Amino acid sequence: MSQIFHHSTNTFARITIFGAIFVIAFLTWAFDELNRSAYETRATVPREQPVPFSHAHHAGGMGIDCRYCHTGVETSSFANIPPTKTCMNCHSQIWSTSPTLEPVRASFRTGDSILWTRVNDLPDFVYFNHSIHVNKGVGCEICHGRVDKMPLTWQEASLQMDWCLECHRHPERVLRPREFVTTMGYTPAGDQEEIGRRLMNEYHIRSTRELTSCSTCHR
Amino acid sequence: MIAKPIYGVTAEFDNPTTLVNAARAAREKGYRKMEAYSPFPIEELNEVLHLHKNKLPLIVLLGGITGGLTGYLLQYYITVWNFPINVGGRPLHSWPAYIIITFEMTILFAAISAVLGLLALCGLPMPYHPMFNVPRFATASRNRFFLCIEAADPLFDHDKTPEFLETLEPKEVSEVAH
Amino acid sequence: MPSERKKLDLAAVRALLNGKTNGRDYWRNLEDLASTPEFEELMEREFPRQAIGWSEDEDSVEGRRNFLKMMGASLALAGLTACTRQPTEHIAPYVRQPEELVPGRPLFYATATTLNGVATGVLAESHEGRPTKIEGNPEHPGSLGAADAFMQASVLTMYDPDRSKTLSYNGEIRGWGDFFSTLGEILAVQRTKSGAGIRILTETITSPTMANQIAAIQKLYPAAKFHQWEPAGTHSARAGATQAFGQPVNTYYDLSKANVIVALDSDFLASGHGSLRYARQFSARRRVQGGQTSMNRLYAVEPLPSSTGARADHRLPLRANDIEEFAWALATNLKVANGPTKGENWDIYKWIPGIGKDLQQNAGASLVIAGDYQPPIVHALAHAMNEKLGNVGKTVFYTDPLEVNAQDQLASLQDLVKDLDAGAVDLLLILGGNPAFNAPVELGMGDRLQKAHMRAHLSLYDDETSEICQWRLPETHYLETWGDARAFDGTVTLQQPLIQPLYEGRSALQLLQMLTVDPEASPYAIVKGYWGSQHKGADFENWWRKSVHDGLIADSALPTKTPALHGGAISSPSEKPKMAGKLEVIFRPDPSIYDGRFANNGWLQELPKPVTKITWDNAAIMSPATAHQLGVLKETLNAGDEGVPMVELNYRGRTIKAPVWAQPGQVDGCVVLHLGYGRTRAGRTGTGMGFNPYGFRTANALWHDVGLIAKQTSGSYEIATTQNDHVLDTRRQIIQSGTLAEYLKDPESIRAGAEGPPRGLTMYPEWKYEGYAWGMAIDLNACTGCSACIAACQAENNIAVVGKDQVRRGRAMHWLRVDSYYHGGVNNPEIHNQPVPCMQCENAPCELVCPVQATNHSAEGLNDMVYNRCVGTRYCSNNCPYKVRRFNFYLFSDYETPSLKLLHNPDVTVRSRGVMEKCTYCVQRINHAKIEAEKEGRTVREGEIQTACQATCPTEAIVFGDTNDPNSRVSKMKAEKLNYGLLADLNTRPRTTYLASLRNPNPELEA
Amino acid sequence: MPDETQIAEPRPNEIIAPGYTFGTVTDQIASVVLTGKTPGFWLAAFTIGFALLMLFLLSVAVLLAKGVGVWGIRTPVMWGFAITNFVWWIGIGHAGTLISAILLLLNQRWRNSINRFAEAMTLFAVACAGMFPLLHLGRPWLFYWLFPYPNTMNVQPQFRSPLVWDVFAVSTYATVSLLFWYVGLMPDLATLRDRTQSRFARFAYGILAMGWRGSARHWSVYETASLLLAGLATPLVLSVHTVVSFDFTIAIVPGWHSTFFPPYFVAGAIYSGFAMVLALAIPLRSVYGLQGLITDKHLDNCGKVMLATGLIVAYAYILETFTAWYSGNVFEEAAIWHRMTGPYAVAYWALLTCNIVAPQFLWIRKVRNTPVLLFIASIVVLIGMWLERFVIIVSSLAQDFLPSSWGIFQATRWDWATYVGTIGLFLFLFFAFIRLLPMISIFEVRTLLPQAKVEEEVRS
Repeated sequence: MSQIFHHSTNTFARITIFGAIFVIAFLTWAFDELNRSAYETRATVPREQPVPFSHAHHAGGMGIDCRYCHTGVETSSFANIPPTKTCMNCHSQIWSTSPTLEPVRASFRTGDSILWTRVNDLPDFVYFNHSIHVNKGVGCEICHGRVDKMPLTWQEASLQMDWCLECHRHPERVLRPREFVTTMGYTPAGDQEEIGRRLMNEYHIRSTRELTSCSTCHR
Repeated sequence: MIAKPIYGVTAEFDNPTTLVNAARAAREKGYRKMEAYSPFPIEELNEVLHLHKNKLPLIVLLGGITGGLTGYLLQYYITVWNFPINVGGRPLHSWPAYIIITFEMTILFAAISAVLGLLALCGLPMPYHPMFNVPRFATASRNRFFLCIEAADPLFDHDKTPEFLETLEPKEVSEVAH
Repeated sequence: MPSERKKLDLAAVRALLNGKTNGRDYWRNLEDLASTPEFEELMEREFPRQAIGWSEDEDSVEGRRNFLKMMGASLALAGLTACTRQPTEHIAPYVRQPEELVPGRPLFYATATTLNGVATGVLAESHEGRPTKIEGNPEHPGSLGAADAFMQASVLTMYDPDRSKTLSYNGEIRGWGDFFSTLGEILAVQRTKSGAGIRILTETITSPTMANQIAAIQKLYPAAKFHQWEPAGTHSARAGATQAFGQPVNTYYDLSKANVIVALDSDFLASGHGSLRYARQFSARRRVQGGQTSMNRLYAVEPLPSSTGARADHRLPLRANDIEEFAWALATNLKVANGPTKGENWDIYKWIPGIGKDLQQNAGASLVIAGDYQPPIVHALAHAMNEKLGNVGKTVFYTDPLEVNAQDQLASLQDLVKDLDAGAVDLLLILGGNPAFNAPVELGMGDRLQKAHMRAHLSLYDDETSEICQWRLPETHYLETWGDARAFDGTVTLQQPLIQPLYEGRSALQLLQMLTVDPEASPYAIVKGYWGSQHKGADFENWWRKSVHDGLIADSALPTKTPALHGGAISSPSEKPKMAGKLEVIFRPDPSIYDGRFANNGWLQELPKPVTKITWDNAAIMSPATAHQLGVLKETLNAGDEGVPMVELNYRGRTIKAPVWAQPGQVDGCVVLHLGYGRTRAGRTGTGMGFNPYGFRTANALWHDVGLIAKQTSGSYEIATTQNDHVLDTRRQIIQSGTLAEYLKDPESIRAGAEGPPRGLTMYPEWKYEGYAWGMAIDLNACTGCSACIAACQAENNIAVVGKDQVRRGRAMHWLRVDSYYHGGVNNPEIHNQPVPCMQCENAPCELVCPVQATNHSAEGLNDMVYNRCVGTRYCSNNCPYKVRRFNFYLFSDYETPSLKLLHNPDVTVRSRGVMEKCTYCVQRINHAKIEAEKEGRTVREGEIQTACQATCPTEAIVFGDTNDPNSRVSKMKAEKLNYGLLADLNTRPRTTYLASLRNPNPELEA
Repeated sequence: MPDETQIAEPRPNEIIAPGYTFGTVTDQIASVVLTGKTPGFWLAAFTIGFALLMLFLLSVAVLLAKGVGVWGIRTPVMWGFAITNFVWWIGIGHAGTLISAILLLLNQRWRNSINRFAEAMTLFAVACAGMFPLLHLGRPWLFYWLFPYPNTMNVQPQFRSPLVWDVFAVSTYATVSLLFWYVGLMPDLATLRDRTQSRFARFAYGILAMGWRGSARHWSVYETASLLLAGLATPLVLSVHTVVSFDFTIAIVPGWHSTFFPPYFVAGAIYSGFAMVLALAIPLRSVYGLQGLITDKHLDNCGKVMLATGLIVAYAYILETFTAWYSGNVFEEAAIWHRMTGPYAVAYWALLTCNIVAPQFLWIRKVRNTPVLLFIASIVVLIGMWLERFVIIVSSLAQDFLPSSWGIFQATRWDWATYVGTIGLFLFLFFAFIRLLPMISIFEVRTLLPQAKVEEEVRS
C-alpha cells in the first residue's frame, strides 16, 4: 500500500481539529461586535435631511433652549418635531431669502410638511416616554449626546436594550437636578453617585425591579 | 556502504497468537521501541507491551467537572445576577430547575474531552505514517497482524533485527521506509 | 335515517328533556345532557374521524387575506438575520400645529352615536386627529360612562375600506356639483307643483335641527312627503301608547326605585333605548356588598333566553303569542282588565298570583316592562298595570315622542308604496337606511322603489338600496360631521366630528339643506345656527362651547307628563291564533349586527352572540325538543366541530333554508330568526353571511306569527362558535352561585369549596409586591353577558379579526371572553355568564414554561407578555388553566389596508404572525396613569385607571385597582364573602377574582 | 485475494455463524459499501425516502410561508403532531444508544453485530426529532433565542422551562451519539480506506479514518475511550427521555402532571427503539444475506427486550389510570375518563391494543424466531407508540380545566405531510448510510470469531 497523503497533512489535520475551537470562539465574538457596531445601530452616523439643520448653530451657537422647538418633551411621550411655523418665527425675518431654507418656506406656503429623516428611531414595540425621563432629571445629553456640537444631527447612543438597561438599573449614575435637564456639558457639583442617590429619593425614582419590568417599556 | 535511514522493520503474522508470542519474544530480547498492529483489539498485547496506563479517565473527569460548573454557574449568573426577573413567583435561584442543564453540560464536556483525549493520546489525526509504506500493511485492517521494531530502538540493527524477526515464523519480513 | 340512530336521539333527548342534573350540575350545551351510554357510543362513532382525520381544505376558505398573509410571511422572514437594521423612517411634523394638540397625547371629544335615531353620548379618543376608541360619556344620562358593543365597533365602521367613497350616477363617478345641479333642475320643476313629486324616506329622526329643516322644506314644498322606516323600530310601542293614551308617548323607566320588575319579553338590560342606564340602575340594586343586603327581583317571560332573562330570578319561557295571554292574566290579577284566569298553559297561571302579590306589595316601587317586539295590546296592558300600581312618575315616565312627527312608520311606508305605484314620485331621496333590503317583503321595495323617476340614496355603503338608485351618495360617518339627536329621555345630544370626512361623504343634514333656501350651508353652520335660534338668554357662544364640550344640551330632556289612560283602551283579549301543528316564527334584530346595518363590521360579526356564542351567522334557533321533533337534534350535539343540519322553513308560501341551532331555555314550538344576515351587497366582510329572514317578514307580522312549517332537509352547515359544548362538572368550582336567603343565612356557604390553598403552604419564599399590586374583581351578580367588554377590549388592544373559518378552527383572538354556562333542565336552565380575562396569576403557570422569558411578572404583579420576545412555542397556552392566551396562527393583523392602519391604538403593539398575545389589564393605560402621577409627584388615584372592559361595562361588573390599597373598590370587593378565585385550588393565585352570583327568588314560586 | 470458506447456517443461540474468518467477515460487510452494483431493494427504498423527503421540504416551505396555522393546532390544543412526532422520534433513537452503550457495559457481546446501524438509526431519528421543536415555533427563524449567547437585549433563556432543558438534552444527546458513533467507525473507515479501489474513496475514507493504524497503543486507549463514552452515554440516554417527559410533567395539565412519566417514557422509548431496530434489521439481513452475522439469536434477544419494556409500558398505563382514580382529583379523573370515552377513545384503545396485546405474542419462542412475525409486531408497536404520544398530548389538552374552552384537534394535510416527510428524511439518511459506511461494525465482529482468541502456550 502506498501513502495516500503527503507528510504535511499530519500537521494540517491537527490544526484543523484543534483550531476549530478558536475559530468558533472568534466568530461568536465577531458576531456580537457586529451587532453592537455603528453599522448595525447607525449610531454616530449623521443623517441626510431635507434642510441641513444644525443643532450646533441653533442650540450651541445661539443657545436656544431645547424646549423652544421640542415642546412636547416635558408633557408628552413624543418630544415633538417643531412645526414649520416655529422655524418661520425667525426665518421670516433672517435668512428669509437663503436658498437652503427654501424647503421651509415652501412648506409654509403650500402647507405640506417638511419630511425630516428620523434620527433616534426606536423599534415599534418599545414605548419610550420623554416626559417622564425629563421630569425625573434625565438630561437630554444622557441619550442624545452633545447635540450642541452636532452640525448635522446623529444618533449618539446604540439605542439597544442593554444600553437602556444600564440606566434603568443604575439611575443614580445619570440623574441630575431638573433645572439642568437641558444643560449641555453638565458637570455634577460633587460626587455624581451621591447626588444621584439623593435625587432618586427626592424624585421618588421607582425600584430597579420596577424599572426593569418588561411592561415598563414593552406592551 | 551506509543504507539510507529507515523507520524500522516489520514482520507480518496471520493470527493473533503468533503476534502476541512474537511481541513477547521481541520484548524479552530487549526491544522497547516497537509496535504491534492488529485488525482488532488484543488484550494480551497490552500487558506484553506494557500499555496498561493511560490518562484518558483523568482528562474525562476534568472535562466533566468543567462542564458541570459551567452549566450551573451560567444559569445562576443569568437568573440571579444578570437579569433577575420574577418568573411565575418562583425564587430567582431555583436550583432544582438547574440540575438538568448542569447534568447535560457535564456529560457533553466529558464526552467531548474523551474524544479529543483519544485523538491526542493516539497522536491522531495522522494520515501519513511510515507503516503505510509497507505494501502489505493494507491487510492489517483486515486479517493480518504486524509487529514493527523501529529503527529508533537502541538495540536496532540493520541486519540482526530482521534476522531476529525471521525466527518468529512470520509470513514475511520487510523494511519500513521513512 | 336508520332506526338505530333514532334510538340514539330518543335516549339523548329524554336525558335532556327531563333535565336530570345531579345536584348543582352545570352544563354548557345539549351534548352534556346527552350523557347516556348510547351517547358515548355515538361519540366513539362520530369523533375519531375528526380526531385524527383530514380537515377540509383550508386554502379554499382563506379568502382575500391570503395574499396579505404571504406578504406578512415574507416580511417576517426578512427579520431572519440578526443583523437587520431598522428601516429609515420619516417624520412629517405639522406646518401649523393646533395649540390644544400635543403630539403623543390623546384628546377626548364628546359626540353622539345613534341607533334607531335615538342618541347616546360618547367620548371619542383621538390620536393626532385619528379617532381610535369610543368611551361612554359619563355626563350623558343615556350612557353614564358605559358604551355597548355597537358603539365600540362604530369606529371600525368609519375606517371600513368598503365604505362608499365616491358619488356616482348610474355607476359613473360624479361630483357633488353634478348632483346639486341635477337636483336643482328637478326642484325647479317641483316648485311649480309645490313639491308634489318629492318623497323623502329616512330612518327614524329625532334631531331637532333636522326637524327644523323639514319644517322649512315643507314650507317650500307643502306637497312634499316625508316617510320614515326603521326595520327594528319601536312600532308596537308607539301603537300601544296610542291605544292606551290616544297619543304616542315616549316611555322610559327608573329602575333604581323598582323592587319588583316584570319583563314581558323585554330585554331592557341589553337592547333598546336607555338600556345602558337601565343596566346600571338594575345591577346597583342587586349588589349585595358593603352592607347592602337587599336585592330587587326580576320576573322575565320570554321566548328565547336573553341577557335579561339570564339575570332573572324567575324566568318563564313562553311563545311570543302566549306572552300576550300572560299580560292579560297578570292585568286581570291586578284588576285592570278582565281577561282569562285560567288556560291550557298551566305555567302562566301558576305564576300569576305570586307575581301579582309581589307587585302589589311593592306598589309604587314596582315596574312592568313590555318588550318592543310585543304587540300594542301588551304595551297598553303594561301602561295600565303601571298606572294601577302607582308606578307612573316613580319608576315609569312618559314624555312626548322623541322622533320628529311621530307617525305609524308602516302606514307611512305603505303610503309611499301607493304613490310609487301611482307613479306620483318624481324625486325620491333615501337618506340612510336600506329599505330595499329590510322593508316588509310583500311590499317588494326592491322593485317598487324603481318606479320613482329620480332616486338618490345617501348611505355609508353602496348597498342593496343604492344598487337600484341612479344617484349613489356617500354618507359621512357620525365621527365625520356635525349633528344632533335626542336621547331616550329626550336630552339633546350633540354630535361633533373628530376628523375630516375620509371620503366625499356628506350628511343627511347637508342633503336636506340642499332643499332649503340656503343649500350650501356647512353642517356646523346648520346645527349651530339652529341652536343659536333656540337659545334664550345671553352669551350664546359660551353656552354653545359648554354644550359641545359636554356633548349635550343641559336640561333639554323632554318634560315628563302623565297622560290619562282613556277608557276602552283595553277591550277584551282577542282570539289567540291556533298553532294547528305549525310553529311560531319570531323575528328579532341580530344581537351583533342588529337589523343588518353592521353587517360589514368585522368586530361585530366576530363578536360571540350572548348565550349562543355564534359568530358570523344567524340560524333557525329552536328548542331542543322542537329540533328533535323535526329530527334535527343529534348532529347539533357537537356544533362548532362539524356541520349542523339544515331545515327548510316554509311560511306564507315563501321558503328559506336555514341551519338549525338548538338552544336550551328556548320555548318549544317556535323558531327564532335573527334579522340582518343574508346581505347581498354589504361589503367584503358581510356579503353572503347567513340567510335573510326579511324574506319572511311581512307588514302585519313584523315580530312574530304562527304558521311556520319546518322540515329537515339535506346538507349541513358549519357554524362557528367560540365555545364548543362540553359537560362541566360542578366539582370544578367554576361558577359559584346561590340565593340571597342562603347567603344571608351563611355568607361563607356560597363560595364553599372554591378556596385556594393557604398562602403559607409553600416551600418557596413569598414574592413581595410593594407599591402597586394591580388586581381585578368581576361581579358575576352584575354581569349580563352583553359582550360590550369584548368589543371594547378589541378596540383598545388592536385585536385582529380572524374570520369565520378561523373562529371555527378555535382561533378567535378575543383577549376577553364571556363564557356562559347553563344549570338545570334544558327547558328552562339558569344561565350564568362569566367574563374571563387573563387572571394575572401570581404563580403564573404560563411564565414557568416559557423558554425565552417572553412572559414574566412585573414588579406590580402583572403577567407581562412581551410580544417582540415571543418565539411562539405556545407552551404557555397549554399550561394556562384558563386558556386566555391567544396565538397568531397566521398574520391576522392587517398591516396593509391604509384606513385600518389609522384605526390602530398607537399605545399597543400590533402583533405579528407566530406570536402569543393576551390581556395585560390594559397595561398601556396603567403606564399612562403612572407616568402622569409620577410627573405630579403623587401616586395613582383610585379609579384613575380604568381598563377598557371596565370603562365600558354598563353594570360596573368589572372593577380594577390597586389591591395593596385597602380602601380601593377592588380591595373592598375582594374582601366580600362572595369573592372566590377561579380554579383557586391550583394555587395559581389569580389577581382576577369573581364575586359569586346571587338570585333572589320569590319563595311562593319556588315551591 | 479473499480466502473463500463456506459459511454454514448459524445454529440457534449462536450470535455468529461458524466458518467465518477475519477475511470473509471483512469482505462480506465491506462489499456492501464497496461493490459497484447496488441491489434493487436499496434503490427502491432510497427512492421512496427521497420522494418523501421532497414532500417534507414542500410542507416546510408552506409552513414557513404561511405560518403554523396550516396545521390543525388551535386553542386549546396548541401542540399536535409536531410534538407527538418529536417525542416519537426521540424515543426511537434510544435503542441505538442503549445497544451501543448499556449492552457494552453489560458485556453483551451479541450487540457487536447490530450496534453500528442501531447507532446510525439513533442519529437519524434524533435528526428527524430535532426538526419539530424548530418547525413548530411560531417564529422559527428566532430559534437561537433558546440558547444562551451574548446579545444586545441582555435577555437570556428561561432556565426553568422544560423546553430549554430539551434544547440542552437533545443537542447533547445528538453530539455525544455522533462522537460515539464516529469513534466506533474509525477502525472500519481504515478498513475501507485500505480496501477500496477508487482513489476518491481512498482519499475520503482516509481523511475520516484520521490515519488509524490499529496499533496496540491505539487499541488500548480506544478501549478505554469507548468504555468511558459508554459510561457517559448510559445516564445521558436515560436523562434525555426523562427530560422530554418533563415537557409534560412540569405542566399542570391534567393527564400530563404526573411523577411517573420519566420511567414510563424511557421504557416506551426503548420499546419503540427496539421495534425500529427489528423493522430495519429484518429486511436488511435478508437482502444482504447477513443471516450469518445478524442471527436469529439477535432477533430473539431484541424480541425479549421488546417484551420486557412492553410490560413496563403496560404497567404504566394501568398505573396512570389507577392514580387518576385514586387521586380523587376531579380533573385527573375527567382527563382519563375523556381519554377512554371521549373524542380520542378510538386512538386510546388502539394504542392499548398495539402496545399491550400485540407484544404478548413475544412470549412464544416460535414467534420470536419467525422474522416475518417479529417484523409485523415491531411495526404494530411503532404505530402504537406514536398513538400513545398523540393521545397523551392531544387528548389531555383538548379537555382540561374549563369546559368553555374545550376543543377538538383536527389534523390537516400538512400535519400528515410533515410527519410522513420526516419518515422520508429518515429513510433517505439511513439508506445513504447503508451505501456509504459499513452497517455492521467489522472489527467488533472480528472479535466474535473463535480465531480471535489468543491461545497461550507456555514457553520457558
